[in-house]
This record gives sequence, structure tokens and C-alpha cells, in this order.
Amino acid sequence: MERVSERAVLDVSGLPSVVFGPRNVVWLGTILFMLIEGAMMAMLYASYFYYRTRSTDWPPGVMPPALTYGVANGIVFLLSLAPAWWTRKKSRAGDISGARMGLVVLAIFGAVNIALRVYEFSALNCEWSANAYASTVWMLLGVHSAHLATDFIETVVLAVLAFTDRVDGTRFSDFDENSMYWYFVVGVAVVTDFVIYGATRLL
Amino acid sequence: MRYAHAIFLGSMFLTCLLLILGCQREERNFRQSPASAAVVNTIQVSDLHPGGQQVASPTISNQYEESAYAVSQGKQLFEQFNCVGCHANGGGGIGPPLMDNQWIYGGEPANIFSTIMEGRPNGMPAWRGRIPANQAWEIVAYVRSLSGLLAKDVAPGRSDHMSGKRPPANTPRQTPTGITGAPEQKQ
Amino acid sequence: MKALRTLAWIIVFGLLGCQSNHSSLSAAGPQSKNIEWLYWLIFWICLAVFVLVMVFFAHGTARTKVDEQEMAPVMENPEGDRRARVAVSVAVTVTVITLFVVLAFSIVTGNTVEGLSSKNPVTIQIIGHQWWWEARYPNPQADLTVVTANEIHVPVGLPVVVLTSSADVIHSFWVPNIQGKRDLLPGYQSAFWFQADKPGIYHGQCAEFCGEQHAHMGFEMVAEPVDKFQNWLSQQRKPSAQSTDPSVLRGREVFLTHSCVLCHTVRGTDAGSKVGPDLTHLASRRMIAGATLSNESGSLAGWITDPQRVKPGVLMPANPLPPDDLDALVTYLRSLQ
Amino acid sequence: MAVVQTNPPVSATDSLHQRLDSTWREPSGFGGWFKRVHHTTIGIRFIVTAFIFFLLGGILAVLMRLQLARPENKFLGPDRYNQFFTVHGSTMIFLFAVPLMFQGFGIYLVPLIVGARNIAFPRLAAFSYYIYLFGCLFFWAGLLLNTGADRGWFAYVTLSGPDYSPGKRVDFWAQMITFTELSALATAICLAATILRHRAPGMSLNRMPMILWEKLVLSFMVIFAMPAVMLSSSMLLLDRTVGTQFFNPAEGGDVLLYQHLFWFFGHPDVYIIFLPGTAFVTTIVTAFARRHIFGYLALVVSTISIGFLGFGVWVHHMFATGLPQMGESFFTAATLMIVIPTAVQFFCWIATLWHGRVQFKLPMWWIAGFFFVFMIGGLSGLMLASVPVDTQVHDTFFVVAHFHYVLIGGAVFPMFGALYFWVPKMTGRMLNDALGKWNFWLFFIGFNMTFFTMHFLGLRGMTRRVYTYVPEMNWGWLNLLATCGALLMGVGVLVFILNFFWSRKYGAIAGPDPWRAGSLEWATSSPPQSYNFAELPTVNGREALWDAAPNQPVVAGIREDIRETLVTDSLDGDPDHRMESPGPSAWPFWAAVATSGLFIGSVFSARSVLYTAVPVAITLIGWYWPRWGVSQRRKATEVWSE
Repeated sequence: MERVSERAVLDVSGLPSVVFGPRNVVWLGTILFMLIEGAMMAMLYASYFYYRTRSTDWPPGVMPPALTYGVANGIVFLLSLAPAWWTRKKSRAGDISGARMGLVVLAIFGAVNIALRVYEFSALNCEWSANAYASTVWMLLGVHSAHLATDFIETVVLAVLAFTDRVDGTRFSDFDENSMYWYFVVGVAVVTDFVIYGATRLL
Repeated sequence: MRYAHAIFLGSMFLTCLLLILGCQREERNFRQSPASAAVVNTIQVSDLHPGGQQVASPTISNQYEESAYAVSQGKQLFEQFNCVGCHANGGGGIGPPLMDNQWIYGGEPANIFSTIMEGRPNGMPAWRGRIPANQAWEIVAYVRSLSGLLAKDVAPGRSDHMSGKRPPANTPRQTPTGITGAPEQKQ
Repeated sequence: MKALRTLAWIIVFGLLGCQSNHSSLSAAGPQSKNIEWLYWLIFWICLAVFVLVMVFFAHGTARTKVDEQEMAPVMENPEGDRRARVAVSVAVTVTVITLFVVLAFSIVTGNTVEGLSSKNPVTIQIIGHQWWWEARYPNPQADLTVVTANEIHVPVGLPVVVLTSSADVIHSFWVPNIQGKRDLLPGYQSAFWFQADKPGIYHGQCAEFCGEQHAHMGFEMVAEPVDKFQNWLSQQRKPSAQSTDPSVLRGREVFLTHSCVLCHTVRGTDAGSKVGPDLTHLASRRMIAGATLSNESGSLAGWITDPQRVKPGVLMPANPLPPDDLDALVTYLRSLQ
Repeated sequence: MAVVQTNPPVSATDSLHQRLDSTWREPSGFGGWFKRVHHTTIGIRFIVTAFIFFLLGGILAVLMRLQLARPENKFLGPDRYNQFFTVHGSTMIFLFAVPLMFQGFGIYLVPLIVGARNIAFPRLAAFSYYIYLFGCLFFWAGLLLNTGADRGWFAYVTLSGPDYSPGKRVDFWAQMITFTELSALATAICLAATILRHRAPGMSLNRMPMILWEKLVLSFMVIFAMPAVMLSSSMLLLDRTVGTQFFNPAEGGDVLLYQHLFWFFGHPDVYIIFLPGTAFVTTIVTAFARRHIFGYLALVVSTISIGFLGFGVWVHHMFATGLPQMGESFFTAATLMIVIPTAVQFFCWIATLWHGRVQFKLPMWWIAGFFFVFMIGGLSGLMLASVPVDTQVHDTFFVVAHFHYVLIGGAVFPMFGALYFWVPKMTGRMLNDALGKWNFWLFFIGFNMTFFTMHFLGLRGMTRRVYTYVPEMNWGWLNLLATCGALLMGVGVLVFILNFFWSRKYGAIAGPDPWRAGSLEWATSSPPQSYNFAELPTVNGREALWDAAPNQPVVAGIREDIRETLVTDSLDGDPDHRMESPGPSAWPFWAAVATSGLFIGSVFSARSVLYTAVPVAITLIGWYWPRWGVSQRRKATEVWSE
């Protein structure tokens, strides 16, 4: 097993230990997580449209969801891209105070999103047990809320962490990945909104 | 690795211990046990006292209330024997509702059993001789589940053929209030 | 061809006994005949492929086998690789062509099998229940609709359309000698064609797992000449036989005052419940209990007294009747021709 | 990075070993057992646990065969039989095949074959194991307590719905799915990241051994397939516990949607089980044909296209539901198409053997068994792909025979081959040759006796999942034959276990490379040290050891005082940066405990999720929270990239 002898070596001691973006292994892990969750959501959208083909009226027997909170939340989601982008930029530069600010603002946005989300459920105009359509929109919103809650908690934890003296290079890259995951949450939110509020009315 | 086996067996044992409580809920006795027939014979046809008098409820525990399978059989029979014709799916109609905590003739298993078997004035027919005792006990268990009197992991979930707004498994628990008054008069 | 097939059974599979009657390879209808033909086509192709691959594998291994323990790896063999490339390319091409052949024949056979139809077919409604089959021969005049269970009569040589549905869970309707299977899905109604060419009694079976008594959810398909079929149909249309025999009347009384009446229908009496099979012409059927027991007094009595012994989990409850009541009941049921 | 010639101090060997070992050694003691994160430990845990469940599933199979040995047998009865066949199927698929073939061997072998010190995300891999273990225990505790799932491994609605499956049996099944799929997904992330980012310098994509390609494709298949079954089983669970209407036909629910979702996972899952087998075959054939694999590119393309096509054929499990005929023909075509890459693989293996120098050692016996058995299974699959034939044999014992030929042929035979091949690496001792042959022949003959007869039973109309049959059908003696075969197979497996324990004590010492094979796991000692490689290797060809240059460089400059690993470029395998690999931690264990609490609680009360989520969050934060000393050390030494 020991092959230590006089031989050629490939010296890697000069390589960096803090990298961002696609070079980072955690970035890849985050992307893979996003693929899993994206696949799950895609399957849920597919189920929604499958149910659509099995019913003559849509939404069947219930009112379409009220738009107010959904649209409001959609706008807040889109606005929250700004602090996410800011956090990303500052983290990559190693700017701790910038990153702190970005994380705090992002966490506030997340809290607003969650608050609005609670109202969104009541605006669905149906109980989950009413019929398959109702169960599906509840599940769509529920699964996305789980993503939202997860990333909100992560953001809060990172924001708290950012105010300690434990922020090394890997933490900065975690701030970076967190923002990327937030982009994903926003993206899924937009598509989900389109399905729940748009497709329900248009189809 | 030395501890692997110990931990494996240990957690196996612990899981078993935790779950052993719920195990008889899955029992499926397909052949009628003699016990259920014995229970039947001890029940007296209650002599009715209209007018709010409390009858001592015979304290007989219904073994089927511990079995999810039996309760679901009771549910099936409840529909098949057309109990739904009068009681709807617990909401009541021609007959009184079964989802609330009001029991005209008592809400203990034995009360309900004799209500089914002997019938009640104003429309409830007697089913003795028609419904075998064990099936009647299954129906009793289901009827009690409608008002949340059974454990949640025994009570049935929603039906596959009608909108169950609130399946028995999600019904809030109620206490039977026994005989609450005179039988309702037919309008 | 027939001889070759028999030879195949004997040689390829060894002496594995006699041909069974209940088999998808003893076709009794045009569709199963087509499928059987396709089966054998694919079978021979597969056999050839299997033999070829095994021979090549065995030869390829044997020709280069060495017994040395410390063998250095071959690093290069350009000539061998070139020849292998050609061989593999040829093999892949042959594979692709073979697959096309299989696909083409499969689609053609599929079209033929599915293509069976008729303007004026015999229509049967099949409703799957846990764990029995309800068969209805609908008629615009409601009282001429025939309702029976677990025994389906069809005329020989005429296309039959089956309208399938399920009362509870997914079942699958299958008579191997006649046609492939079709699932009965709750919430779906579909039509399904078949035709029997050879008169006979064919066993059918639920093919989709449907709970405790899935194993005993059988039925019989009686294929008979058209006139016999018509006779059967008109017989089944009648209400139950009225008898003046005192023991039959006694049995009727037992039937109507015990739990039987809660689940079963006997047309012409007060019993009209749709939970269990219609018993109006019970005695005309060959089997009872989902083609599990033969329809004789003894098995009927045993079935009534303790169905859970024969089919544990079945929905029919035990009926511990006194012996003379039971006798009378069986006599009555046996009289329902 | 430039390759430089240097002369490392010759006396370095011992002190290097000591330094690396003190950094990488697994914690010992009772508490330490829960903290271990090295991939060899986790991989072996997976393999051992999954093998135990293989045995348990096998015991159920034998019991079922005993029930079927004669008509109207009263040995088990329908209730127990239904539980047994359901738990047998679910165990073999979810608790044995995927965990062992994909996760166990993947976690054990991949970091060694890429030449890394540890897997990427080692704590996630540890979590993956614990969650899998708890899922297994949960499911089997259910069976032992009469709460064993009894609706088949597919649990079709409405039979598995709240109306027709009272009690908690199906909920146990549905939640077991969540456990095992979460575990498989976690492993997929670890393996994909390891393969893409931790390959030894020089191991560009076109030099990756086939087994890495297969694990990479598999990881992505898992990532896209498993969510479908998690979704369908969650929907089923919600239907049963909180009264949603996903599958209630009366309220717009749909029974076919369940089947679509289930088979959208279910068919790729067959390939998730079978592809590791092909990779084992490729590896073992290469090693014993003593030559590079013929048609490397073709094999890679085949593996990838199987990965894609595997997602396009799910409807062939639903031919009997009566979907439109045009659609069915499309899926017939897709199913036949998937034969092509599989055939290409077979041809390449034969060509490799044809022009090699074949040493017919023990693992090769199993490969020969694989050829024989899998060919039969694959060819009967051809029959099933054809819609008309399928409608006849679907859901009969013919299908049971078919998929046992495919899955036992495609997974269990290569698995035994792989065990004979790699157990010397894991234990350091060779397995016994004579016992190995007994194992092979008993298993092989028993297998064919059991399952070949089932083809006849199926054609003669014996449907699947029946607990008994009436004597008039004349199926009795064929069933008896199958039962005898099953017993023979069981004895064969027992011989393997005997062989394993015998060899652990008396087996010949294996040494680093007993087969003189070519991939990197053979470059280190057997069993590997805690740090895998004293010096991280570099690679010059597909078979790293065979193709190594006379003075193949090793990696220098990786820190030995902390768990530092090298991250390379995904495509070319060029060194990119250095990264610290997480060390031992008990948090993954606690997180798995908390998550299990959430999953098990949700079976009994949907509301409990609200409070069982709290410990999950706490453990995950604890897992993540950086230690003060570590962050200070990192801050002092880290080098930021420009």
C-alpha cells in the first residue's frame, strides 16, 4: 500500500481552499437537492393537469382561489430576489457586514412570505378534503411551504451565525448557496402560483 | 463493528416494545370467536323508561372496538344493511344522527347493541335473527367511532365512494351522555 | 407446426407433464389463438437468441481460458478489436431487425385482437366485487335483464362485448383460453371484446390482487351453441321457481327470516338485497363461492354454516343454523333451478 | 498543476501513516460507533444490514413457497400470506436490492475507485444509513406485530385506501417508502458529488471505470425516479390519515394516477437494481478476461441510454388497464428499444472474453450464472413487452418467473460475484473456493427449479399473489417442485454465510490486489486504512493500475493534520481546490432519530408533525453549527480563490 518512494509528485499545496459557485462541492450538492425537489414539484404539477383531464369543470365544484394574497406573495417573492442577490455578491467578496445585512433582510422577506402564505391557504376557497382538485392545490401549496419554511429557517440560522465570530470561508460559500436555494424557492413559487391561480382559472 | 450487533438487536427490541401496544388493533379474526356469542347472551333487553330516566348501562366492553379491521367491517355493513337509509352517514335523517354525543338509548356498546337487535319505537326495526351477533357488534363499534369514541388508529378514514368531510379518525372525541330524554317524536 | 410445438414442450422444457386445459396456450377463441401464435413466434425467436448468446459466451470463454494464476493483462489487440467491432455491429444490427419484427407482429396481432367487433353483439356487464363476479345481461326491458354471478354463459362464434366496472377495488377479468385480461377499475368503465369458438367450460380468474380472497375469486365461462345460450337466457329471465313441496317452503321461510335476506336477492320473493350474489337461479350454476366449491348439497350446507373455513375473510358471515333448518334451506336453494 | 520531480523523505512512510491515521481514524467505543463517517464503515454497514434483510426476505419467500406447496394448504392463511408476500417484495426491493447494490457497494467502492480519502458529504452518507436502518426496523417491527403491510409492494389504490385497508398496515408501508427513498436520495447526492468532484487527478470522464459511470447514471435516476414514489406514497398516506381525496374515484380522485406515479418510479427502479449488476459484470469480466473492456464508449452510451429509456417504459406495467392502443404500441416500442443497449452490453462482454485470457475464478462462475439466468429473464421480457402476449401473462406466475429471472439474474448473481470479488478487499481474506462452488451450484439449480416452473404455472393460468389454489387446477406438483427449489436456494445462501464466517477466520490472506485487477481500490491495503490512500493517486488510463506510467505521480501538498481532500474538475479531473472533509459526528445519528420520530409519528397522527418537526430542526442546526476552534483555524489558514 505504501508507495512512498522517490517518484514524481503532483503538488497541489498552492490550490485555494475557499471557492464559490460551480467549483464548490456544496454547490453541486445544493443543485442535486434542487433537482430532487424540482422533480417532486414537477410530478405534482403533472398530477394537477392529469386531474384536470379527468374532470369536465374546473375547478370542480368549488370557487377558484382568491387572488389577493397569492399575487401579493408572488410580488414579495420577486422582490426578495434582491437581498438574495446582494447576499450572494457580498459573500463572494468576503464582506461580512454586507452579508449580514443581506441575510437579515432576506430573513425578513422570508417571514413576510410565510405570513402571506398562511393567508393564501385560507384563500384557496376549499378544504383539502373536498375533492381531488382541492387536495392537489393544498399539497402544491403545502410542499412549497415546506421548502419555504426550510429555507427561511436556514436563512435565520445563517443570519445568526453571521453575527458570531465563526464565519470562515466555507460559511461565506454557505451564504452564497443559501441565496441560490432561495432563487429556486422563488422560481418554484412563481410556477406554483401560476398553476394554482392561473391554470385553475384559464383551463 | 463490535457494537453493531448489540445496537441492531437493541433497537429492534425497543421498536418492538414501542409498537406492541398497537398490535392487537390489527388482529383479523375471520371466524367468529365463541366469545362474541357469549357476550350476546348476557345482554338483557333493556326495559325502556321513557322520560329521562337513567338506565344502568351494562358495562360490557366490545372487543371489536380494539380492532381496526372489525370497525371497518362494521362500516361496510352499516352501508350494506342500509343503516344509511335512515341515519345517513352518521348525520341523521329519518333516524337520529350518530355523530353527536346525544344517545337517546345510551351510548355504551351494550346499549347500541340492544338498540340494533331489539329495535326501538318510532321506526328502528329489530334485527335479531337477521344480523348475526358478531356483525352487530362490528356495527356497534363503527357507530361509536362516528362520534370519536374509538381510538384514532382504529377508527376508519374517509370512504372511497363519498365525500367524507370528516372521517371518524378525525372526529373530535366526545363522551356519550347516555339516555338524554324521551325518544324524539316523529314529525 | 403442431408437432413442432409438442416437440418443444418435450425437448426444451423436459418432460414436464401433460398439457393443461386451463391455459393461455390452448386457445378457444380467435383472439387467444392469435396471441398464442404470437407467443410461439416470440418464443422461437427468443430460443434462437438464447442458444446463440450462450454458445458464443461459452465458446468465447473456453477458447481463451487459461489456468495461470498470475496472468498479466493484455494491453493491446488491435486486430482482435477490429474483428470484434465488426461482429458486435452485425449482432446489434440483427438485434434491431429482430426487434422490429417482434414489434411489427406485436402491433399487427394487437390490432387484430382489439379489432374484434360487431354491430349487434351479445352484451354482458361484468361488475367486480370483493370477491365475486356480478354478471348482467342487460335488456331495455328492465325485468328481462338477467343477473347472475360467477358463471357467464356466452354463445359460440359470436362476438361478445363486456362492459366492465368495479364496485370496490381493482379486479381483473381473465379467461386464459379466450382472451387476455382486462382490469376493472373503480371510477372507470370500459368495453372489452372477446369471442369463444369452441364450446366448453372455461375457468376464469381475478388476476389483480384484490384482498384476502383474491385467490378464490374465480368464475366459469360456459361457451355453448347459440340456441342453448338462448334457452339459458330465457330460463334465467324467469323469477325463481315456485314449489309447493313443504320442505322447500320451509327452506324458503328460513331464507327469508334469517340473515340470508340481508345480502341476497331471489327474484319472486321479498329478498332483494344487492350485497351478495343473486341467487334466483342458484341451482343452475355448476359452482358456488366464486368457483371454489361444486354446487352440491353437502358443500352448500358447509358453505352456509361456515364460509370462513373455506374462504377466510370472505364477507359472508357464519350461519349456525339448526340442522333441520339448514336441510330445509339447502333443499330450497337446490330447488332454484 | 505542474508535475514536479521531488524526492520526498524516505523515512516518511511510518510517520506519514501515523499522522494520517491520527487524523482519519474512526472514533472507537460505544459512543464512537454512532459518530463514524468513513465511507468504508458506512458502506459495510449498508451491505451487512441489507444482506440481513435479504435473508429475512428470503425466509418469507420460503414460507410462502411452503404455503403454496400443495393446493388448499392451511399453513399460512390469506391474512398472513398477504403480509408475507408484501413484505417479501418490499424488503427485496426497498430494503435489500437498492440499499445493497446502489448504496452499500456504491458508498464502499466509489471513493476507493475515484482515489479519494472519503466520500463527499460523509455525514450525509451516515445519515442515509441510519435513516435506512430505522426504516427497516420500523417496517419489520410492523410485520412482527401483525401490522405488516398486506397490499402488495405496489399497494394499488383503492385496495390500499382507507376503505379497504383498515388499520395501520399500509401506513407502515407508505412511510417505509419515505424512509428508504430519503436514504437513497441522500446516497445519490453523495455518490454523484464524489464521482463528479473527487476523482483522482487524471481521471477524466473518458477514463472513468464503468462502475463509476453506472453509479453516476444511477444517482441521477434515483434523483428523478424516487420523488415519484415518495409523492404517490405521501398522497396515499394523506388519503388515509387526513382524508384527502387523491385516489377517491367518487371525488375526482383517480386510481390510474397512482399507477402512473408508482410505475414512473417502479420501472426505473428495476434498472436502478439491474445497472449495478451490469457494472459488476463489466468490472469482473475485465479483471478476469485480463484485458481492457471492449467497447468502452458503447458501454457508456448504453448505460446512459438505459438511464433515459428506463423512464419511458413505465406504462408496460399497465397494459391490462385498457389504455388507448396507440399509446400502448408506443410503450411496446420503447420497451423493445431498451433491449438494444442491453444487447450491446452483452455483446461487448462476450467480445471482451473472446479476445482476452480468461481466468475462470469464483466471481466468474456467478457471471456465467448471470449470463444464463438474465438472458432467460430478458427474453421473457420481450414477450411481456408485446401488448397482446402481456395481456395473457400479466399478473400470472409467468411474470413472477420473469422478474425473478431479471432481478435475481441481474442483481443477485452479480451481487454474489461482487461479494466473492470484493469481500477480500473488505475483510482482507479470500473466500473459500470449494464452499463457493457449492454455494453457486445449489443456488443456481435451486433458482432454476423454483422459477423456471413458474413459467408453466403462469401459462396455465395461475395468477400472482394467490395464497392458495384449488386442486382441480393441477398446479400442485409444479408448485411442489418450485418449493423444493426454493429450499435448495436457501441452502445455497446458507453456504455463503458459512463461507463468509469460515473465511474471516481461516481464509487465505488476500493482500492488496488478489485478482491483479486494474482499478484504484486495489492500490491500497485490504481492508483499506482509515485514510484509504497514503498518497492520493493520479491516473493515466481507464484501468488505473494496469495503465500506470512507470513513474506515475502521486498527489502531494494535501494537509495531513486535518481531513483535507482534493477536489478536481468534473470533466478532466484536473486538481481544482482543497477542501476539508467533515469529521466524525453524532449529529447525523440524532438527526436520523428525530426524522424517524417525525415519520413514525405522522403515521399515527398528522398533527404530530407540528411538534416532531422541532427536534428535526434542532438536530439539523446542531449538525450544521460550526465549532469555534475549527472556524478559527480555518480563518487562519484558508486560501481564497481569485
